[in-house]
Amino acid sequence: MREPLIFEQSRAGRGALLQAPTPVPPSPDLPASLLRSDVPPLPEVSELQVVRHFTRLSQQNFSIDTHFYPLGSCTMKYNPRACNRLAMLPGFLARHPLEPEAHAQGVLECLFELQEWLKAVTGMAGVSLTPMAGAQGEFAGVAMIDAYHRARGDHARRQIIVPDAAHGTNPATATMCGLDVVEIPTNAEGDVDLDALRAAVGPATAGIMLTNPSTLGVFERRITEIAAIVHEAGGLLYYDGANMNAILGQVLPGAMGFDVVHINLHKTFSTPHGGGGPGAGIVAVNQRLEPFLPVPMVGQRDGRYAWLTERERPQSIGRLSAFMGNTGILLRAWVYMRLLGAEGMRRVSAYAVLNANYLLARLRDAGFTVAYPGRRASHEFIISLKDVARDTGVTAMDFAKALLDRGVHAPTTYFPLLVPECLLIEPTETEAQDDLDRFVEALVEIRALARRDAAEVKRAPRTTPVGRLDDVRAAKQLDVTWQSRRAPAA
Amino acid sequence: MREPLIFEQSRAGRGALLQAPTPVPPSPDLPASLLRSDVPPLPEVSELQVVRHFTRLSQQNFSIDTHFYPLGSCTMKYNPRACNRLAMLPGFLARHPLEPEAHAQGVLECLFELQEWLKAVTGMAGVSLTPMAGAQGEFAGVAMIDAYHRARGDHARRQIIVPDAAHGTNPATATMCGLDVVEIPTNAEGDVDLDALRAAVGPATAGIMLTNPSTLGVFERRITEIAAIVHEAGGLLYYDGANMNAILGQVLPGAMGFDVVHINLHKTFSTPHGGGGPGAGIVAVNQRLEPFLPVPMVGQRDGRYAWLTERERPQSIGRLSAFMGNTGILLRAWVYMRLLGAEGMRRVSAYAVLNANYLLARLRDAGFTVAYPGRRASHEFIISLKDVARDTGVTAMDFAKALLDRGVHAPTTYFPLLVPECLLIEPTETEAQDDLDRFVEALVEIRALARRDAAEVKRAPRTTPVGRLDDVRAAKQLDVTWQSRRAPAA
Amino acid sequence: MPFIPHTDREVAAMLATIGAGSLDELFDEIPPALRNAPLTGVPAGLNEAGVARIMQARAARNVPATCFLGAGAYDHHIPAVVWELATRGEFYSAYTPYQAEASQGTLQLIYEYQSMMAGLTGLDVSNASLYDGATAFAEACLMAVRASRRPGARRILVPRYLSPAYRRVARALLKGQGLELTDLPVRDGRTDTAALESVATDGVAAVVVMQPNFLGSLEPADALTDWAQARGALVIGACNPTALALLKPPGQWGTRGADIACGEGQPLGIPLASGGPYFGFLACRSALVRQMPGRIVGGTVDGEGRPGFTLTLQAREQHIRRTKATSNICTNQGLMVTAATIYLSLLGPVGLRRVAEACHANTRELAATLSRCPGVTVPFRPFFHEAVVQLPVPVAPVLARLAAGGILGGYDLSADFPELGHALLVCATEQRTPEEIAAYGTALAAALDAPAMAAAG
Amino acid sequence: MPFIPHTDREVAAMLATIGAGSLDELFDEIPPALRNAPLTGVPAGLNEAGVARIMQARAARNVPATCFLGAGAYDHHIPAVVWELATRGEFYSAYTPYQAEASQGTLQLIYEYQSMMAGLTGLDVSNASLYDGATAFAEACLMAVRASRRPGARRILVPRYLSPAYRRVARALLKGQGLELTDLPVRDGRTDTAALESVATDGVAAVVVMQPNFLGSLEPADALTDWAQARGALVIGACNPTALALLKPPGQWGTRGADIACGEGQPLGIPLASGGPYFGFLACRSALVRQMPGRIVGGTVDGEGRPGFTLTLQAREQHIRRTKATSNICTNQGLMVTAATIYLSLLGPVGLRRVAEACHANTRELAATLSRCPGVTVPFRPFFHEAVVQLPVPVAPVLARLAAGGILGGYDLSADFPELGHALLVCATEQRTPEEIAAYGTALAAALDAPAMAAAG
Ligand SMILES: Cc1ncc(COP(=O)(O)O)c(C=O)c1O
Ligand SMILES: Cc1ncc(COP(=O)(O)O)c(C=O)c1O
Repeated sequence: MREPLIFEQSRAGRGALLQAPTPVPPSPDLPASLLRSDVPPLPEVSELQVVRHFTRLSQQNFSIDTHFYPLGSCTMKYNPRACNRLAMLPGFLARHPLEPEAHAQGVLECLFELQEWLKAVTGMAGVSLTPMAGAQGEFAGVAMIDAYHRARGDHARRQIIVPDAAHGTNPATATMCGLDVVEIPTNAEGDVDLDALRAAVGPATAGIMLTNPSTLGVFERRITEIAAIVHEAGGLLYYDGANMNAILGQVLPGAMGFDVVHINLHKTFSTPHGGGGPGAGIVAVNQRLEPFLPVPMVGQRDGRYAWLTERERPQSIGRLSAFMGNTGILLRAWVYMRLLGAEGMRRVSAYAVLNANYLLARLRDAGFTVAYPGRRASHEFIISLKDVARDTGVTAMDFAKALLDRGVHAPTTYFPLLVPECLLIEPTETEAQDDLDRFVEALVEIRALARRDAAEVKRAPRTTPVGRLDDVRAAKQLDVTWQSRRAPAA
Repeated sequence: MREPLIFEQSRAGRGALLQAPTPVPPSPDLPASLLRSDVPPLPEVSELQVVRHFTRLSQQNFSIDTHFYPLGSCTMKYNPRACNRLAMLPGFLARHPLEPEAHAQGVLECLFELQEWLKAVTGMAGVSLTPMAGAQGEFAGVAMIDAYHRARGDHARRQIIVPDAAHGTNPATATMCGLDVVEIPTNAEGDVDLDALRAAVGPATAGIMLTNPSTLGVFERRITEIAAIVHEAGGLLYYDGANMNAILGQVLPGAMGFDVVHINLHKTFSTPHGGGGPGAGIVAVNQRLEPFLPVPMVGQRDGRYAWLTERERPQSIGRLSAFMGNTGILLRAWVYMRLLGAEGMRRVSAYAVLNANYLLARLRDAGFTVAYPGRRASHEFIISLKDVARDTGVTAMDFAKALLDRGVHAPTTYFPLLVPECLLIEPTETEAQDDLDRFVEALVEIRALARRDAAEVKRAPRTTPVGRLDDVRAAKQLDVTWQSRRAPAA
Repeated sequence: MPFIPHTDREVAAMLATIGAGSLDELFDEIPPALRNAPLTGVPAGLNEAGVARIMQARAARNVPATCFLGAGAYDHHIPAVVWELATRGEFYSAYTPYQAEASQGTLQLIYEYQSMMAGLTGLDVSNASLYDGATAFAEACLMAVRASRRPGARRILVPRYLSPAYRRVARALLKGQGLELTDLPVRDGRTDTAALESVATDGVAAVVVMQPNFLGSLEPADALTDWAQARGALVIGACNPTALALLKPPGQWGTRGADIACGEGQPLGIPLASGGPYFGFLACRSALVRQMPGRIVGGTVDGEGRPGFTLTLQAREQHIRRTKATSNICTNQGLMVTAATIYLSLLGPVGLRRVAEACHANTRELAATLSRCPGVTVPFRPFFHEAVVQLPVPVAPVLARLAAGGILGGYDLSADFPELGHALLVCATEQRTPEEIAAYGTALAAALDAPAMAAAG
Repeated sequence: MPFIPHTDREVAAMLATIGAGSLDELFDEIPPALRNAPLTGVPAGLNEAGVARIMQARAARNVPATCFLGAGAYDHHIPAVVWELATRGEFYSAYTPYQAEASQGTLQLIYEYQSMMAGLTGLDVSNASLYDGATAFAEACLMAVRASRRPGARRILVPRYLSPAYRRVARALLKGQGLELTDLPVRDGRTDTAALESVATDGVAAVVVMQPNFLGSLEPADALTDWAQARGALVIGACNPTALALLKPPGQWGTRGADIACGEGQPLGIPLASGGPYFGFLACRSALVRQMPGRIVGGTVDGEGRPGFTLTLQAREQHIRRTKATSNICTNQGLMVTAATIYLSLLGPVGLRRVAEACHANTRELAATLSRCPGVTVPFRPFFHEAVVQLPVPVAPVLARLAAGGILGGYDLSADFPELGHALLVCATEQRTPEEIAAYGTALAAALDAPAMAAAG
């Protein structure tokens, strides 16, 4: 049953007015010219209607709490409810961000400890927690690299090297920082092409953005050599830690030669993704970049925890958020890390990698084409459906939709862009063998159906609230507000 | 998709051990003869499996938060989330029931105020909050009536009069109290047959149990006469307040002549029903019965709130629960009453009655047979589908199941027992006109389908996780535990 | 209007459909003389923000103290998952699952609960809950009387150290049907098997074994069970559910096992919450299932053979059997059962056993700590997670001093069991830390050192 | 193992399938020299009960005080419904809705959110959120530069009383692309329209109007909009969303309305929570939609013509457009948008307006109360729900004294705006009671009476 828009349920004069304060007389202070004359088009509904509407809407989602969700590069693993519960204790929620430090010691202690733990986990010298997602962490990283060169008077370094397999946020970030992107290719085994890298570096090189394991799901084996090439050319290395779940507690980005790292806490550290966020993209750096970390950070002063701001850190690249980034997400990560401890963190990567390699082996044995067959999977891996697509016309996207009908969220499709008809599959460590086996069965079944009756696969999904949606129409006949439906914009 | 039993997901050695304390060495104090030697058959599952399992199970329920639920006699109205949120503040949850009174003043204040408000709402002199559901409130009421007669040395009064339309808990309660039930009939207009009542009362009469409006959905108009008859015979009147939503703030049970009342807080006062409970069945009495109220109650002593126990109330019928009944449910009712206030309570009944009469009018206009056509509906009313059943073979139960497919929970079916093929319909005040209209349309549509294709109606429900279940088999081939499936009991 | 969706326009239209002139007119069958409900003393409505402010203040009034108090309600860790899931609207705001097809979530959950409780107690079947442990105990007694093969048997033999709350509630609930409780002989804090010979068993329907008993002591359950069954009585085990992961369950007591088990479900993920809502559990052998009060869920199939769940054996219940029902219970404690089922799923057999073992270890540690205070003794062993502590002075003032210092020191036994002297019942669940236990020891020593305290101010 | 479901047996079977001898072997492509991660300083794992104990203690450390502090984050009532629903697992644990058919819940919700924000700001389209108000402001500036018809225009004119946080964040984010912020002239706590003539507008891509501005003062938005647009600049409105229910929205400013609106979403049901997560909103006229950063949800239909929702105009985004994307943003603040959409649905137009009016009335009351203290003045009016209060003495020690007495007295303006003297920014939302406001008055008087205080102790 279609859930009507909340606006369709609205009736003038209806409301949930228990949520509003008692009315006050109009203020003589406010001249009419400053006041709003129309009624903003918010819905007027009862509290029950609100509850029912959003409860029903929620039921239309796939989510970790309801489905296996092997979405590659996204690390969709269990979000412990304790993290949510404890971060939302009334004593945390009621705190104003600008309350005096003396009042905020409990929160500051958590943040300080989190900084320390993240140093250990990255093998770095300094951490700033403020970036609000991976992309902002990337921004901070590249801005620090830029600031570093400038601080040394080296103004020629305007290029960021990015492998072709990189996540879109990497090149987009370089642009935001005002730097130019130089793309280098990946070789047939999934590693960076070292000759191309050697050719690319030079006096204009500000740095390179890498993720390791890469978005191809394999570990960049010659990382030490890469680091040497870039460093020798005077550039710095930025580590996109979105794939940290593969190496947590096994190898330190610092040891690989990186100068700056961001980590998506909303991936590896299991804070929730909330249908699109919020996340936290903390940054960690080695000594070289330490002075440039974004503020605020948390330090200790006179035996108390204290904010470190522009005053204490004059070379900082500055502030990336109005207050201290996504504090509540940081608290969730604190809880998660404290629950796991060092041993638990090592287990995360060990079992994430076990699950990925198991799934890879089973799919390979079932006759699927693995993108990098000679390689170990990291925490994720790629299969290519180009043979099936060629033989039957059933594409990776068709497989994705058919999986939905089998109660599994689709893997990432068509990313990374270099593998045709690809599915990037990341099971994560929190899924049980049974669920992995069911996933294999589902893919095998869909393939069999594709060979038998391709059209039937293309009719998927059928069990979701709507069938396959017309994306082209969505972009062409833009319908992005309820108002526009009622009175189409001129 | 069927959700497997949690036991089917279990694997030996799996677990959510973050929830357990660290293991301790075996105690030398405990002799082996006292210890358990087998492993109890609890599931061994991961935390994610628990979350996913129970989240998925929850989605298989109809509920107020997802569906219109016009279940007569059950008052399924909106359960404000503020009630839940505030009753579950950590500061309330962490309190031991036996903590010293000095520590419990916040809770005691709420309970004391609730007692006072319930006196006002019932028109009674005393209130005890301890009964844990309607049936226990009934028990308390009848036990007090019994205690009253005994206290006066009147040991002959062993009969409780109950109208044939009464809820099953009424006669069952009389039995639990060791009293005998005398059933009296209802007349064609839905009122108690006064002649039968006159014939029934006498020196053996302990009292009468009535609900007004009755379970037939009509107000007992000659209630004052009934009270006089029973009182003159030396009996007392017990009011089953399950239908309080019809008269809240309009008429006081005390004014009608009742001596004792219970109220289902989980109906009228909107505390949730939780898939079967918990509830609260508070009792209110007039002066006559006041000494007999169950303990504990809350009083004031030396400017502080204090528990009143057997010590202060030696004539009490005693304790009905280990501590103070369902305290958390009482706090929810406190919040609800405080939000509504006196005016809000009057609105509850006014709009509950409006919705019922509107639905009645619309269904009557649509040609459905109303059980008591000459009467106003109270907060609920009955339609009889006996004509449709006779003409098409489609029964009230078939209608009930077909409604499920239309996104509406079924009304109460086959209760009260005296109206054939009946649906007892209670919309409550929190539903909007639109939803009532949709319900009418659904019934009309089902009736049309019944006339066209009765078999199709009988195939309902089809959109629920399972189709119509075999109740007979459930009772004959008893399968009440997972263990019994694996190794059927001898 | 709060919680009422009607607009003025809709009200007018609805009244027109009804043919009534006003809302008031809808009440015209109520005799006018009765239509007056002043609701004196009920305050005016207050918005949610205002009510929240009051409740937050009341919840915070007197911060809860460190809890060494048990006596029927226990301070266990409750995993965050439990209530995050149990309060999902689809569980929280559903009714009793009468429409099975629209209630498979609740029904399957109850089936799983029944399986878990049957497994924990070592019996065949469990119902879907009763109000609390005390009422479950009373219902177990009534059930035993109905099931007894002795016609007219109305006597129940109970341990002297039965929970006083169970005893009081049973008294109130059983009086009407003329049931009578008689105490068994005691020695050393538990039932004295040596003295059983002298106990009269005529008219006895059942013998109750409480394991652990109210003092926390472990009863000779095997011997008692065999003794009772040899005399034609049924055996009711009243149990702590946490202990069932560690101790021999009722279904395994003696040669044939107990017939019925009951108890308080609160330890299984239910917050202390000033005493409720909790839930009572009740399990029995399959032969007795038709005497069981309360709801029972059974597995069955739909028309296409798909498995599903439904309420079953409803012919025992009040809405069908009326005066002959096994109980008057209707609404039970469903949401608490939801929480307990989630709790048990999270803990599993290993986790629950660890909880039981940690409680026991902590209470041993506590007993050892407290008995180091001058004049303090711990008379009875073995115990599970509560122990009697005898003080050299009356208990009440000591408890008051401890409470003032932020410690709930335990339950004063002297009113219920004067024969035990200055006796205090203490409990240390898995939640108590070594530091808290040590602090209690220090505080008790100080509280007992009354003259010194008085001198100090 | 915590959160890991594998049994030993399963691990063995899985390794056998892989053909690996151990978990360690799965890392054999990592150069051995690198495989060493001591994680020094990371503590050992702790069970949930233990972690809960620590967090409860930290949450309780220093009970939050009565809040008269705003400065970009506001203490509003949050209905219980908001977070009970927003934290439902299906919202909480879902990813970005890339698979539209499996994400209709989130997608429809965002569509409703976009409709509400477009409606509130009086503009045509809204995105699905940015990180916070400050980053939304920076993105609005970048967007204006991209959309500007002036080639190479990289200057943004901003009010002097722009939020200092917005200014700092914009500086950090815009530096790389060479954008520059220039202050507009001020008078009486707001932009001075009379002095605009002298402002150079060459190379200006946009003019920012902050309504209310950081001091809480109301800006001459109509005049500024007309002035800017007459000079070929785009107009960016930086707004408080609560105020939008009461004040003229950006889309209605001046003759043609502002082009872009942005702001901090926190007031819409998001807890203060020490500063985040909050969310930034961004809306614009439809002509600019292709320059908009962030996700946008659009309506469409499926193969059978049934309406549904999907992410649209993704060609603007980093995963498609890479170096040419409108922003690098990917993860946004989805869950906060969920909460805000529920909040706005509950409040509705009437409720939100009442909140705005009550805030305004309370702040007027507060200003009146505080200005009764000797030497205290309130220089600027009209204001919305924050006001500048000038003290006769330096602000910091006064705030410290108030804080010690449980009052967060406001924001010390003297560092950011030294020209205002001993100036304090105060705020009284709808949550502040008359008693609290009066108590602040009393406390301020006492705090100002420093010598007396010192004498008293
Ligand atoms: C490899 C990689 N890098 C960067 C990002 C960007 O992180 P965020 O979405 O938190 O901005 C992602 C997330 O999708 C990613 O997978
Ligand atoms: C009329 C009537 N009386 C009594 C009861 C019993 O109340 P409870 O279920 O709370 O025991 C009910 C509830 O179903 C009822 O509808």
